[in-house]
Amino acid sequence: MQDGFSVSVQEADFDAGAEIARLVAGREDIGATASFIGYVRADKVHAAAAEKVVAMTLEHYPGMTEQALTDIVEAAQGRWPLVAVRVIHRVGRLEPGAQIVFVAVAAAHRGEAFAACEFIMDYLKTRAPFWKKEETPAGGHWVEARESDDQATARWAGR
Amino acid sequence: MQDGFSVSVQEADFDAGAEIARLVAGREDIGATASFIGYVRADKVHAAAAEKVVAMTLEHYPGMTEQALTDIVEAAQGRWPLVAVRVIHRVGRLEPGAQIVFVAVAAAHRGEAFAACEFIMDYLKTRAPFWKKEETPAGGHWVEARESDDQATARWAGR
Amino acid sequence: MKVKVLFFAGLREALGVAAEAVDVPAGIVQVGALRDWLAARGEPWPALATAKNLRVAVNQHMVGLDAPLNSGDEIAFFPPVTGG
Amino acid sequence: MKVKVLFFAGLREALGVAAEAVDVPAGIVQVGALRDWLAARGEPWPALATAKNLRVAVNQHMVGLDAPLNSGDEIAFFPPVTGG
Repeated sequence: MQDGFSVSVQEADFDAGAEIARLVAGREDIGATASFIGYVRADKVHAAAAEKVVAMTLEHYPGMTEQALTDIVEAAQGRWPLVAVRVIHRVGRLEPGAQIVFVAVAAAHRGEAFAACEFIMDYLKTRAPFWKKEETPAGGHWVEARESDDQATARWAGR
Repeated sequence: MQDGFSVSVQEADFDAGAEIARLVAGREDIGATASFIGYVRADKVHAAAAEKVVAMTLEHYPGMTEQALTDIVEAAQGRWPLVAVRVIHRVGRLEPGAQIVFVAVAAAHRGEAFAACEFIMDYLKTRAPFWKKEETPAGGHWVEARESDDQATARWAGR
Repeated sequence: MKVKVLFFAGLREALGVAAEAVDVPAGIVQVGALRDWLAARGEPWPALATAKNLRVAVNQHMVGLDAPLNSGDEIAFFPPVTGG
Repeated sequence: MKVKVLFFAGLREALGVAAEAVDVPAGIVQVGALRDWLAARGEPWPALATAKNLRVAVNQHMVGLDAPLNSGDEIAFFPPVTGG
């Protein structure tokens, strides 16, 4: 990928502030960064204790994940004039409150930064090979894909 | 404003990563944060040296600024179920690359975090009493408001 | 009726004043009329009437030129905002 | 024709296998036919045919069930993704 554009799949946590600062360091043509962080939720706030999420294990398809994320970032570059993009997705076992995913987009103007950041997240949700298994006191189960995520991806097709 | 929601107008710089971390600290019901940072650009990349922005001075209307930002955040809370919001706007003299504005929104799901973050920025751009004066080697001039900013605000009225 | 009038940014520079205590003549009961009365005071005040897309706030809330005036109000005139 | 077949997440658990080298009989030239042939091998393999919204990647790119097979391909079957 082009300089300034990168994706990582890793077990380690990340420092969002440092990642954003790295994207804009030494540049005077960036007017905007839009960033997203996804976190493990303990889920339904009023759920019974047995339904509370104790941890989430992220499985992925090594080899394909980086390629899929790269394809998504390049699709965003094809749509908007972007200066830099950083995507990080964690794998392994994560507890509630933990950071899962990070997307930051730097551009001259805010419109394209916001749009590209949301576009990357929407595609990541339906096209990048990651799977979540929730662990509750009652046992473990694989998270079902949400139809709303397919709809979120589909709305970009018409634009 | 409600706990978790705050706005600041200040000369001091801010640490975006620390601000986001503070929003989510100790919470297990946040699935998403969307953040925005605006920066001083040296402007048109191919401009003549005399047109390059050497610095930008941000003037504001003390007293009204905090109130206007608070009103905008409360309008966002009225539209989406948000867990926490942080808005920071700097004033004074800033050089290219400097951070000007920060908006972070925490919510259960990404859709409302992205929408509220962009909504707050769009309203801030047209409703919060800040004015930019650009300083170039050829002199200083007040930045003209962009019609595209009014359009960005107007599109929320229909939603 | 006494009010406080404020000017910001380019308008403040063009008028050469940031704030002024004004005793408004009877009969001037709206923000737009106040602007016209101020603008009629000779140079450099006509700049207030010709300002493009003039914005107004009364007591720190943006309003239209038809907003009513009350004694003790803080009225601010300024160009379209450009922060963010 | 020899290919490598991978399974992920709930499908991997249901089938009890993560990866398998397969010698595909002549006549099976599409991903969908490969799935049907694998699913016909008795328990627990029918789970592959009944999986809801089964997704397929050939050589690490998502494709439809009508995608062609070539010797040496890496074919992955998995449920809809749920990362992010």
